[in-house]
Amino acid sequence: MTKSKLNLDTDKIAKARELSKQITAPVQKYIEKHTTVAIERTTLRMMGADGVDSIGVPIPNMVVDQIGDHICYGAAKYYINALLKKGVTPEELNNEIANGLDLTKIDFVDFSYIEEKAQELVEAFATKVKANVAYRAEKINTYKEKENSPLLYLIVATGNIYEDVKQAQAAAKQGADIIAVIRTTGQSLLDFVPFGPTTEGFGGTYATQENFKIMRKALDETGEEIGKYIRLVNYCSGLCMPEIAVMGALERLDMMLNDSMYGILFRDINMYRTFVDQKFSRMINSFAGIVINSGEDNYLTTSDAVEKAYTVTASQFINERFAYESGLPARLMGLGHAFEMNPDIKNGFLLEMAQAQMASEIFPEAPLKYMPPTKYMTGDIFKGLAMNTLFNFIAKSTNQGILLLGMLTEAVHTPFMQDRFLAVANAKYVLNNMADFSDDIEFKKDGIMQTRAKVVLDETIEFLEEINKTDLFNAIESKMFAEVSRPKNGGKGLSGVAEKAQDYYNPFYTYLENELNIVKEGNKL
Amino acid sequence: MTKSKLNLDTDKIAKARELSKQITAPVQKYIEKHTTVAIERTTLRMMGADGVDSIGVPIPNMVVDQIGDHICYGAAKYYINALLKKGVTPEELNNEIANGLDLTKIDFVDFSYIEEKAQELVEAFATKVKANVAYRAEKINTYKEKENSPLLYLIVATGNIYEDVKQAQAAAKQGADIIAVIRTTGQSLLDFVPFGPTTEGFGGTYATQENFKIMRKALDETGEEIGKYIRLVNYCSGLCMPEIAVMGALERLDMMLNDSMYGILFRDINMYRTFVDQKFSRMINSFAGIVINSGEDNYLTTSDAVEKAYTVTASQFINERFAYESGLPARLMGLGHAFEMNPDIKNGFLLEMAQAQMASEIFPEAPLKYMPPTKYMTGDIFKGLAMNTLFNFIAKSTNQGILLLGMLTEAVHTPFMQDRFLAVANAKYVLNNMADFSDDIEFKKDGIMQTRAKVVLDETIEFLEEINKTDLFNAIESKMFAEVSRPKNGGKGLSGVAEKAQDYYNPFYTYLENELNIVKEGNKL
Amino acid sequence: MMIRPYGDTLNDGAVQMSFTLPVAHSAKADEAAILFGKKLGFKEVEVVHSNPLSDEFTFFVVYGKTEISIDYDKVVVEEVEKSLDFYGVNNFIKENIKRKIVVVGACSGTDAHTVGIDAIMNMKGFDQHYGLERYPMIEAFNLGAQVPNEDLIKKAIALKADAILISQIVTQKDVHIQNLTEFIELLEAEGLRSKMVVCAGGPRIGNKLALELGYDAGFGRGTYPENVASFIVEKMHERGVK
Amino acid sequence: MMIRPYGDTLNDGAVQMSFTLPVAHSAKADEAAILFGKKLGFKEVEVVHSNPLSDEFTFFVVYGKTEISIDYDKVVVEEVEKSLDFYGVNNFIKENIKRKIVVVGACSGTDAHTVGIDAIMNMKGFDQHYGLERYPMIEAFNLGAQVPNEDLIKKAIALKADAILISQIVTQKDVHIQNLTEFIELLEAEGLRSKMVVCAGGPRIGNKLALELGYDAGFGRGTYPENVASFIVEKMHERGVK
Ligand code: B12
Ligand code: B12
Ligand SMILES: Cc1ncc(COP(=O)(O)O)c(C=O)c1O
Ligand SMILES: Cc1ncc(COP(=O)(O)O)c(C=O)c1O
Repeated sequence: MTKSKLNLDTDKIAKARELSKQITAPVQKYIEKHTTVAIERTTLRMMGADGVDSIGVPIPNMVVDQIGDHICYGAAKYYINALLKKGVTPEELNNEIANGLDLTKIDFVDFSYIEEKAQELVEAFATKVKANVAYRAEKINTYKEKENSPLLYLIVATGNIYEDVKQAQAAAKQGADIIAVIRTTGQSLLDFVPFGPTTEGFGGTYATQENFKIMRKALDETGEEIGKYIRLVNYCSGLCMPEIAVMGALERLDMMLNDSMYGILFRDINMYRTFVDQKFSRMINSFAGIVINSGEDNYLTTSDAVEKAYTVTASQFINERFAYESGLPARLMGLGHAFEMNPDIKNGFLLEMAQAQMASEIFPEAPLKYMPPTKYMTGDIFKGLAMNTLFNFIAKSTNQGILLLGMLTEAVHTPFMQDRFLAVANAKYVLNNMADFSDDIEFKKDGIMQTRAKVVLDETIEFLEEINKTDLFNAIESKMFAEVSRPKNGGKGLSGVAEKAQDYYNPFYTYLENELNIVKEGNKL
Repeated sequence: MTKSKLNLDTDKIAKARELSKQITAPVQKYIEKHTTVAIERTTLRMMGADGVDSIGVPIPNMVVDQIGDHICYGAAKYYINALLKKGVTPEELNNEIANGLDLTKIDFVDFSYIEEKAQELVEAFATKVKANVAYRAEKINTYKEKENSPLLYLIVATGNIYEDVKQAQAAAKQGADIIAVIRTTGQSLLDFVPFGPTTEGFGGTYATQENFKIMRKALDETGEEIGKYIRLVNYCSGLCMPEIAVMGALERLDMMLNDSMYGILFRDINMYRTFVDQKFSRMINSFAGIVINSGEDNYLTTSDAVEKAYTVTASQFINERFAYESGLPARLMGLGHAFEMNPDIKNGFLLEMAQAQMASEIFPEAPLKYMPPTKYMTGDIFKGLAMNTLFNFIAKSTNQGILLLGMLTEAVHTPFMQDRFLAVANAKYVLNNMADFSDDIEFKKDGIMQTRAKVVLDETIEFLEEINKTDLFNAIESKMFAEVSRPKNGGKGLSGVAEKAQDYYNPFYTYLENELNIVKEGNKL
Repeated sequence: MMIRPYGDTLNDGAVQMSFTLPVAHSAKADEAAILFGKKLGFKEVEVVHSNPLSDEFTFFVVYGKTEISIDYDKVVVEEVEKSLDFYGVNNFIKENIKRKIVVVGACSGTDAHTVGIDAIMNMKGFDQHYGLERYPMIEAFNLGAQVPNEDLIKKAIALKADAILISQIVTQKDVHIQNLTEFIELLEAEGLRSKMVVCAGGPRIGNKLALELGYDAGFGRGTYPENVASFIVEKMHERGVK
Repeated sequence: MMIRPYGDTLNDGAVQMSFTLPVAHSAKADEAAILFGKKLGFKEVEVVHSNPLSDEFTFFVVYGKTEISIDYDKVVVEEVEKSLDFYGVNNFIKENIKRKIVVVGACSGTDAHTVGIDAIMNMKGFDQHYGLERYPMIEAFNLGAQVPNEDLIKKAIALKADAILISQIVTQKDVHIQNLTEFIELLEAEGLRSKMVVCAGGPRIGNKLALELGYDAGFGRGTYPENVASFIVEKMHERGVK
């Protein structure tokens, strides 16, 4: 560990953490009392519900639709009951559902059988996921020294999974450690997950379990060829947040974009829906050893990065707290931030460095996800390249964990294959050329950088205090984040939230709570 | 002034200076006893000898040829005698010489008349040059705050003075502070200065007085338009070193590439010739307030920049000493160095920064000239741009005086207009974005950078000690610099050196020695 | 006047290019890059750099010189080159239209990039240029992002819009063209096309393209609010709208 | 197989360009850049960036898509694609020529760039590849830089050279072509052309160009000593030199 450069007041950091705890507490209470259609579909998927009917409706959606209001009891028992009553495998059951079988029309067996079968299904699920975790751990361990530090993260975004594969494999060969398959515009607002391999997306490719599988296989192959474990990323975000988490757990994804508030603020998804969904999604990610990437960078695409830097830091604290509450350890928290200041600012580099260093000192165990310049990128690709160079410089010298490589054509098009190559080449050059720079310098006491970090931390605390006063729901409504207002009962997906019945039953949720040692808000005192 | 970052041992620095003094002392003795055809031609030019005959031979060359061996008495008295005897102006005399007049065929007037006329000519020359110095000082002062820091130095190299003008004016408008007109390949080996405007050069344009005038005028115009004083650079180097100095003094050039050993090592010009010429050239530069740029960067185009870093530092000390001996103050010493390490070196950035910082701490008053990467530039213009970005970063953070901007197409062609623009834009972005970075950091005690600087300084002293032991002439012969051997009596131009007679007469040399307070080696003790 | 690119000498025709070819890196690949350059009309082509991107792709940096030139005098731009400023626009409306005009804008389809349309419409504006909401003579309604074409038209009718502004940022697979075309067709189907000034904008949208798609004008990167405001009011005046 | 550039989809024909036009920065200039791109054969051309370089010049960054393609199967490279290594070359000489061969090299004319020819000839070599001086079966003479063509020929005769290597780095205004041509003419005038293997090299020298100028081969950027050594010995063998 490098010693502190910023000389931040540790009491203040503790204070911010305490405030976040207070801020998230009422939300946790709400979360515990509710389930959503997405959570139920997720639970169904964990048991093996999969596939689509003749018009493309996914089985989990069909089941949840059948259950309707009764999801307050949990969907699990309906599906398990059917399995038992019909004496079929999940695959067989899925077929029957596709052909019109209505699960609510089946009489219930004795609950003890359901519990017993649940045990078996939970185990089957857990075994699969644990095997994935073990496999990943072994590969990463074997190939450790080939990894870049920070890990180099590259996106593919052709819209066609097969083209994505080509580009991803090329990127991996060029030196990428992480490949993110960007998701098509609009998918986050779908209240179902499309099925099968897809070749038609705009600005990205549909997240489907089959696409995950195709890409996973391709990256494993290339990984073996070059002797490296290539991490795969997708989006655990939008109206299907937990469902995608479970698909990722099963297909051995390694990272997921997964933020506690992104959907609310940037996709106008209802806040209650989002908070409830994100918890379960994070429990799954945690169990599957998947690193989450939070989305603080998004604030800066609309707000000014200098003025609103504190919103980023505040959101990191909140994301951290929500993550802890979902059993996610710090080593899986890819908290986000970004290099988004106007390049014309005098000493902008120092402000960026202070911010990045601050994140790294406040969250020393978290593999921070550092996003490249996007907003101030223009068609001047040569200037863009220079900005990316300084960005890479800061990433290395502030010890970031995950380096999302900037594209010189950011303002022009989704990346060309050559753009990606140039980005990797640039990062490799910079990271190696100034490898130990950070260790070789100290920041001047009360200099520009120390002062800046102090100011931002103070502003963060002030902001968290305000939020705490009004409560998080009201804060979001009153435009305190990202300069947008999201009414509590507005946005998409609220109708998919249901209060849990007293005898709500979800063996997977319970299993994960135990596995992850999650103490319920209700049991805390 | 920023305080020391490297914590260098000041005794060692003093030691290196003392060694350089010892090293240059025997050379000074040699210099004092000799003159050269170039010095005599220079003296003639100072009196007004100019123009060419019908086949293009310059008047100063004709006169020196006529005088032959008698240049040991100095050419001045022949020219002055002719002026007096013929009662003509220099212009008229030049015409007569062009038409065949032989100065050695004219009887001498009484020497006191010559001395009196000399006084008048010296005064005329001095008045002109002083006016130039005053004009420059006033303009720089007026337009001070528009200057970049470091000053941005751009080259033009079309081979055609009129194209050069276009490109230079565009570069100035884009933000250049300094324009260097690169000289055509081969000119340094000509033992005469071409005449008139020229449009045919390879990789550069001929240095002629007319070309100087044309470019000076163009830059003055653009300067007035944009409210800035644009500095003009040329090459005071090669077999006509002092002649070009005087042309520059008359045409108000502001900087001159001028190194005490460059011609010897890189152009195979005889060492005695070079040492004698460089002294007079520097006296003129000093008098004209012209900043010299030494050529240490050239070592690194053939030697390895990591291994042979000490040769750069040693040469800086030697150049400094020679410059002092020519009456040149530190503020006019643009000592050279370069960013030429292999970009693949781990921590190469730190080594480069240590080297640049070291130069800046050892020569705090000198406006150091920092050269960009050239050797490791390739056709990969995108990588080249990244290297230039880090180079600009170091230039700013180590307080360099003169920043020679790197071209992304360095390995491809002499700069296109757009290449130059991209270079300025990059420098402006970097310099502004991390303006006060240097002030905001400290170097770790005994870290990589401090250690590196210490090692290089130690190696420098060791190297200077070796040179001192064998003497500079032998050191050059035995390949100690730039990995080339230059025999004492080898190379071009030795025949142009002559031992001064007892009554050698050069009123301009004497005038400058007095003006510049130069203590002769002979008078020192 | 015939013009061609300038590297370091007038008319040297020098151009820098970079591209990827779907072939393995080899001397043959370099040669292919040169031939491709020649086929584009370059006389001299140099591959100054090439390197593999994978076993099947190679990246090239190429410099070429061409004799191809264009006649600059014949270049026509249908661009609103001059523009009234904030005050000019308001005065123009007062004098010529004599009532407040209504402008409705959105980032339509699935496009969620609001920053561009906000720059044009919001109070605050962009780069020290006030947005349309601040114009006393304009009633501006910014519907935000991801607005379906049908909703946009409905809203425009309801608000009695004089002008509609559509922003399109995502252009991959020409999604913007599909979307912009659909909008115009819907508008025509409603018989409203001639009643409203309709402008498109976005970094990849040019005036030419917009005209081709049936819009009154298109606005690209670096547009300021007054540019489009000025176009709208002059167009309305030209059409005799009161 | 017809191929064209690949941006992010096979055959999209995407190319990045940058260039300067000798006109003032304006919307008209942007349009001129687009027209120029179209004239080069691009279907879609976007000026993604433009800015003034002075009152008379404008710089453009352009992306274009073209349908122009080339037939990769028909691409011919006259390149020494395979090459013996250090040991291979020495063995080849021992077995086939059975005596040491003499190679003379220089950077000729006014060109002072020695690093390239040194990389090929000096003991130390380049990038961990030994230079010709280190080859037991080669006697290598590096005459250094700025060697006039006449001197080089004289020296080659005196040393009984089997091969001559010429390096040319400065290419501005085609000075290398003048110089290389002059050399071959002098060599032919001396009646020596067919007696020696003559190679040219330098970063802007390709095999094609060298062949055109009458050389046996040309070697560009990234050449290693064994590449040219290998070529020389095989050529000598082919010519039946003993
Ligand atoms: C900020 C941003 C985002 C933010 C948007 C936040 C928000 N609330 O707007 C977020 C993070 C949400 C986002 C998401 C995505 N983005 Co985005 N994003 C950008 C980014 C970085 C900046 C855009 C911007 O704000 N520009 C600043 C404004 C002021 O400029 P402007 O939009 O050009 O507007 C000016 C003019 O064009 C004009 N104008 C614009 N509209 C109009 C309309 C009218 C009528 C008029 C007169 C003028 C006008 O006036 C404005 C002022 O001059 C660009 C990259 C870049 N640097 O350009 C990518 C970029 C636009 N995004 C891109 C993509 C692909 C996406 C995603 C689809 C990625 C994904 N799969 O998840 C998503 C999906 C969003 C969706 N559904 O549309 C691509 C588009 C590629 C393409 N050409 O198709 C880009 C180019 C990045 C890239 N290289 O991949 N993005
Ligand atoms: C180092 C250098 C210098 C040094 C040379 C020192 C020395 N002793 O060699 C110095 C500082 C003296 C110098 C001076 C000049 N230089 Co210079 N220089 C360079 C530089 C930075 C590197 C060249 C180099 O060493 N490359 C490394 C070697 C290993 O590569 P290489 O030469 O390509 O050789 C390889 C292959 O090409 C091949 N090869 C080369 N020759 C041969 C021969 C044979 C037979 C074979 C088989 C292979 C072969 O094998 C080698 C190994 O792979 C280049 C820019 C660059 N990065 O390329 C400019 C560059 C070559 N110089 C340039 C210019 C213009 C000049 C000057 C004319 C400038 C001036 N007006 O003062 C002067 C004049 C020199 C002269 N009279 O020729 C231009 C040339 C532009 C052009 N294409 O015409 C360049 C490209 C810089 C630029 N962008 O302006 N230069
Ligand atoms: C945390 C997070 N989730 C999701 C996304 C993408 O969301 P969507 O799929 O809604 O476009 C982003 C945007 O980059 C993000 O940062
Ligand atoms: C000090 C110095 N003088 C002169 C030159 C150029 O010399 P020449 O004109 O001999 O090519 C250089 C090279 O860049 C130099 O550094």
